[in-house]
Amino acid sequence: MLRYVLSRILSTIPVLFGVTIVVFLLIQLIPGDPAKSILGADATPEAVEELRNNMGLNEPLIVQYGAWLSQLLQGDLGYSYTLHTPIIEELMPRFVNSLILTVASMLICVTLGVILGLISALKKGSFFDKASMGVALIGASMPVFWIALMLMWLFSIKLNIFPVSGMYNMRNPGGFMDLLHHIVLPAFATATVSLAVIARLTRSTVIDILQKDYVNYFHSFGLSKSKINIVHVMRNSLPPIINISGLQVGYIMGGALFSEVVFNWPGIGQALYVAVTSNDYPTIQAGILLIALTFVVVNLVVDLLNVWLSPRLQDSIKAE
Amino acid sequence: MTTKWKQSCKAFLSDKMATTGAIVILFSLILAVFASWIAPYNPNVVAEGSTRLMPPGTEGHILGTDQQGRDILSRVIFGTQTSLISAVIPVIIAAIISVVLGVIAGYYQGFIGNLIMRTMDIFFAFPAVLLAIAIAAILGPGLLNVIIAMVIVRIPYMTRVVYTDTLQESQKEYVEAAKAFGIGDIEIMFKQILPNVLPSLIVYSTTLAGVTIVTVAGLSFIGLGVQPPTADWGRMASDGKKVLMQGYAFVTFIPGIAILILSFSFSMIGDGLRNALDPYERSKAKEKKKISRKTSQHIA
Amino acid sequence: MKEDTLIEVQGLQKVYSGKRSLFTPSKKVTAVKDVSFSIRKGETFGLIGESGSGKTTVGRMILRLIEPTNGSIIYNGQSLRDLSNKEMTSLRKEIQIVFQDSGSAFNPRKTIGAQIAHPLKKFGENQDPQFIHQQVLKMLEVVGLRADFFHRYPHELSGGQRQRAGIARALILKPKFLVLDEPVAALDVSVKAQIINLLIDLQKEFQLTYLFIAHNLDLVAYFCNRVAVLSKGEVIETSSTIDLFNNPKHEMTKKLLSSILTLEGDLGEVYKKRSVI
Amino acid sequence: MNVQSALNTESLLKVEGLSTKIKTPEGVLTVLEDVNLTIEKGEIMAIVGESGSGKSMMINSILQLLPKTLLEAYSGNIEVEGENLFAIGEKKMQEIRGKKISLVAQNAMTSLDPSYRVGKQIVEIMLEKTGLTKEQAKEKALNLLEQMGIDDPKRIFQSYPHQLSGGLRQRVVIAMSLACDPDLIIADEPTSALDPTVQLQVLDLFQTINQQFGTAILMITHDFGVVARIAEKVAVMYAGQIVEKGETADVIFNPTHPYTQSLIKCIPNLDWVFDKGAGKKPLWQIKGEPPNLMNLSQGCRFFNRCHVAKDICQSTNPLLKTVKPYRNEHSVRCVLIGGGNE
Repeated sequence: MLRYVLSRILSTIPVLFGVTIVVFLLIQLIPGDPAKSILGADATPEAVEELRNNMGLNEPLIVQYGAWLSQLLQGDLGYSYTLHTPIIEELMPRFVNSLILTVASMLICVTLGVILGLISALKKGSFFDKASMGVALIGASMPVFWIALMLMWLFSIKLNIFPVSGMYNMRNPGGFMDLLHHIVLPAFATATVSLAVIARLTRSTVIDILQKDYVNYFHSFGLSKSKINIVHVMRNSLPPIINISGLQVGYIMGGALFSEVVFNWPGIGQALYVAVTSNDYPTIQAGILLIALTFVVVNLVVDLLNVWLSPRLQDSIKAE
Repeated sequence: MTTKWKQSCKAFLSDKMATTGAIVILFSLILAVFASWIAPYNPNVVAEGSTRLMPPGTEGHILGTDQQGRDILSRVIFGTQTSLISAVIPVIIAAIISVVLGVIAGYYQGFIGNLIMRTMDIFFAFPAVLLAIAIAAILGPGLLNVIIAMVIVRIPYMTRVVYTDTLQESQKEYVEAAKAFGIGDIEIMFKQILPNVLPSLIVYSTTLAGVTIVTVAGLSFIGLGVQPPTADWGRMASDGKKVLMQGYAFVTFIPGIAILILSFSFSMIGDGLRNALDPYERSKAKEKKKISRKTSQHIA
Repeated sequence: MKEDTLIEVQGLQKVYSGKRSLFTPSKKVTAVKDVSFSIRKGETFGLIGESGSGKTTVGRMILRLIEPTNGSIIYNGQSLRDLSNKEMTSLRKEIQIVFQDSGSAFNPRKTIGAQIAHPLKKFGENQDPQFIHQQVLKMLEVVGLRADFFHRYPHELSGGQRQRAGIARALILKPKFLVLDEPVAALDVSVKAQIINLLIDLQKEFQLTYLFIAHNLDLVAYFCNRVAVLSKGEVIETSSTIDLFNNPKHEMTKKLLSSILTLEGDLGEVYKKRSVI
Repeated sequence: MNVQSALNTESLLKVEGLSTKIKTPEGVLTVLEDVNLTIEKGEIMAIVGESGSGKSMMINSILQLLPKTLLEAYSGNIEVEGENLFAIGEKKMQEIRGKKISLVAQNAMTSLDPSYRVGKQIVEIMLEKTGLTKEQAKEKALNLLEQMGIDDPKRIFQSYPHQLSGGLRQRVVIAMSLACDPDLIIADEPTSALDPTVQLQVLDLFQTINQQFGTAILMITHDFGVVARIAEKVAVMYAGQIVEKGETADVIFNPTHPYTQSLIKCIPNLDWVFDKGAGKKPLWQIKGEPPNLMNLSQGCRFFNRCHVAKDICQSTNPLLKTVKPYRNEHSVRCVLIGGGNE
């Protein structure tokens, strides 16, 4: 088993490698001369040439990549064009803040989504089922930034229940409760779409399992329905639900960008937004890379969890 | 084919939600094409006699005016153009590319299949919205660049759908029967297998079109995509943010609802199509679940 | 090679290489270890074995739907494995296969008629659409299907009808040799008999040679002239049906024989009684 | 018939005039019509039929497992030891399931939960249905597995379903069906997915269970070979009706209904391999296919495929009638037999 975990970890290396290539190539997409576009239209040719040399743009692509990668491996994400500070220093604290938001959103969408989907599946065809699936479909059709703005308008401006922005109270930064107070709206805004997706897929998974031969077979023994639902249906629905939830982490990390911007949450998404509006390409590059790396790790964990939950998968691994 | 097609049509039309969705899309298509005739005002210019932030229900401006005093209804009508274009075009282009990649990967498997699918895996490591933002940001603002970004971002998802279906179809005996007659690979792939793969791709594409509207709105929010003053729902909603603080929610609310309705309609059509395809398709969907451990329904 | 031999299989082997991981070398799975037999013109040759014995793989290898790892297949004096793809394609008219009906033997999106006509359109000499249509209708009649089945879709047919259509498709190019891969295993008893009778009639009418793949012996005993028993990828016994039943040599064959259930008890007992007499 | 059941006047299972209607998208479908059968304690009975004959619906009706969304209505009576199942209510019915009547699933692979060890699944049933403690249940499960002819019950107990071979899985499912000492087990084609050699072993196991535990068995199959091997009584079903029933030997060697006759003649005759003079006889075949239950016409349901059909068969609905002069009860649903309906 340990051997499998190790080999599974090692197997992410090609993916990680590919990720760095994609991220590196992103910069090559910049139309025209990046040095020129950084310095602006009225830069002297000498200045442009100097910057090109500094940026290593005159080297062959593969050399540029090698240099970039070796810097990367040393934890050097480069310098921000606009802030002129090492990007890693700017992004790391923000990364933690984003993780807090992501975890909070995941908690919301997984618990509510699974509960909603489960009840809908068990009461398939009922009013509750139709209503909640209708709402879920609507929930999945809204842009995150718009949900964030509407939540903000309703709960912060109109009802004044939750703060408009930030992570802590500016004047009187409190502890955990203060954070909780600030995180509710951005977390819900980020979670809505994933909640809808998880609810829908949980429902279809559970309906699927409910029709399995073994569920019917246990019913034929006159065992109690609720017990069968818990012991057999829920247990076997778990792996697909974990899969779906794992994939939603990616969506949440993407959506977090929008609620971070709307609610002024000092996370990595907000930094990305600033970078996009100011053409700060190295920061965009670094931000995307950081998030992709996190997502790769999440997928790895989800895969390992699945193996842990499935006796059959474990055996097929042992057999290999 | 005709009887089958009729049956599916009948099933689709008996689904009220799906039919409503189709009508909404048709309606918005008409709005988009005839926007200049239908819209009461020029969307980009402040009409004579209007003031800024007139509330919905004001005479002459049923949906009110925005922070600059432009008629919101006219802007919403013109906004259908960019929304439909940015929803449908990238999905169609991505679908065409994905069909080729997915069918080849699923049919040949082996080295070619691995190469294609492992490359796709790399793209799965990026949250789709973020990758789209990065690509669009680096290419620069503009509708064309958003479309390019969306095509790149959608290909891995659609390819995986085509791939799993093709993989499964190519193990079926009718494919072996064709091989036993010595029928060529190209013909088997695109004449025998493709018709069986296409329905689920069409369903998926329809749903993805709805998702793409939402994603593109997000790009507009960041300032990528269509540039002002062209009317664009995402941009309208995000520009309303400034006056939202002052309590004028409708400037943001109305275009958001437009996005919601259009995106929701695509999802409804997608759901309707899925159910309209015969039971054979549904049982196929079940099998597919067994094959691909990761559901491809991940939307982003 | 004897003169009346149509097909001869020598030392056929199929090894699948398993998945390789970083720490373990790839594991090889041998599906077919060593299979040799020869089939005479006009006979029905049975290939029987339990699940996992490799019988289906052998059938597929003869048609080169699966490429063998080792061994030779000689058809009418030609080594199939040495043929170019083009030569093989022209030979495919003579060698065809009927699948176990699982509902997937036909493309669900095309009519039965179109699918039977497909090989004719592709490889037939006469490309006149009218002629092709007539040929398909004739073939439908031969297998006992009404002409209106031409325009039906596979899912509109019952299992037995689909199997008839499958036979029609296999016969449309007038082959000489048919691989029958458990053609009746999925069918009901009453329909099973119809299909076997049809196959017997067709064999006489078109001078066909059959390789009949099955997992149980009762139909084989009725249908085949000679039988090879396959176990774990190897042929353990080959003989005429009569000899096999009266004088089984291998333990596995004996076991398979006694597993046939007849109305008078299992065949093992019936057989014992007979041998006492 | 054994002595015990002769003393007890009440039959273990008595099905009288049972009709089952289900809802389908195309309308209401009568999947079972006027089914009568009786199983005495300790008896082995077989139901023979092709796909679509209503065999599986028999099980669902007896155990009342049809979901409400599918079931239109039952009519007739099902009695278990004199108690009418349609009158006792769901709570008592739950008592009967598993404890009085249990099921041996057709496909053992899909009928065991892949996420739990098989031992745990057997114990789970015992814990809920009987008063056994966990230890007692475990011991009993191990015993059962051993009695199923499993050499290494401890290892099997600890295995997951996918780790077992088809034959072993089927034995586990049979052990499961015996978990609460039922009086009757219904086996739904328990051997059709198995290799022939394993099939024989499993059939023998059923016989052993019947002899050792006195459990009655209702065996559902499509294979007369299986019937001949283990059943004392047999009922032949066609298109939702019982067309012939009686003692196995009577039905097999003196089949009376044309359908039964045909089914038996369809089994390939192997005389030619043993008796060189015999020669191959052509295989008997039944023309056509079973009728669509959705649009049945009047008269005998086998009419279109029957080799002895007469005009009267098309117009008259045959009833199940006792035929003489058999020594045991033997009844047939055919107008042409036993004087007809005239």
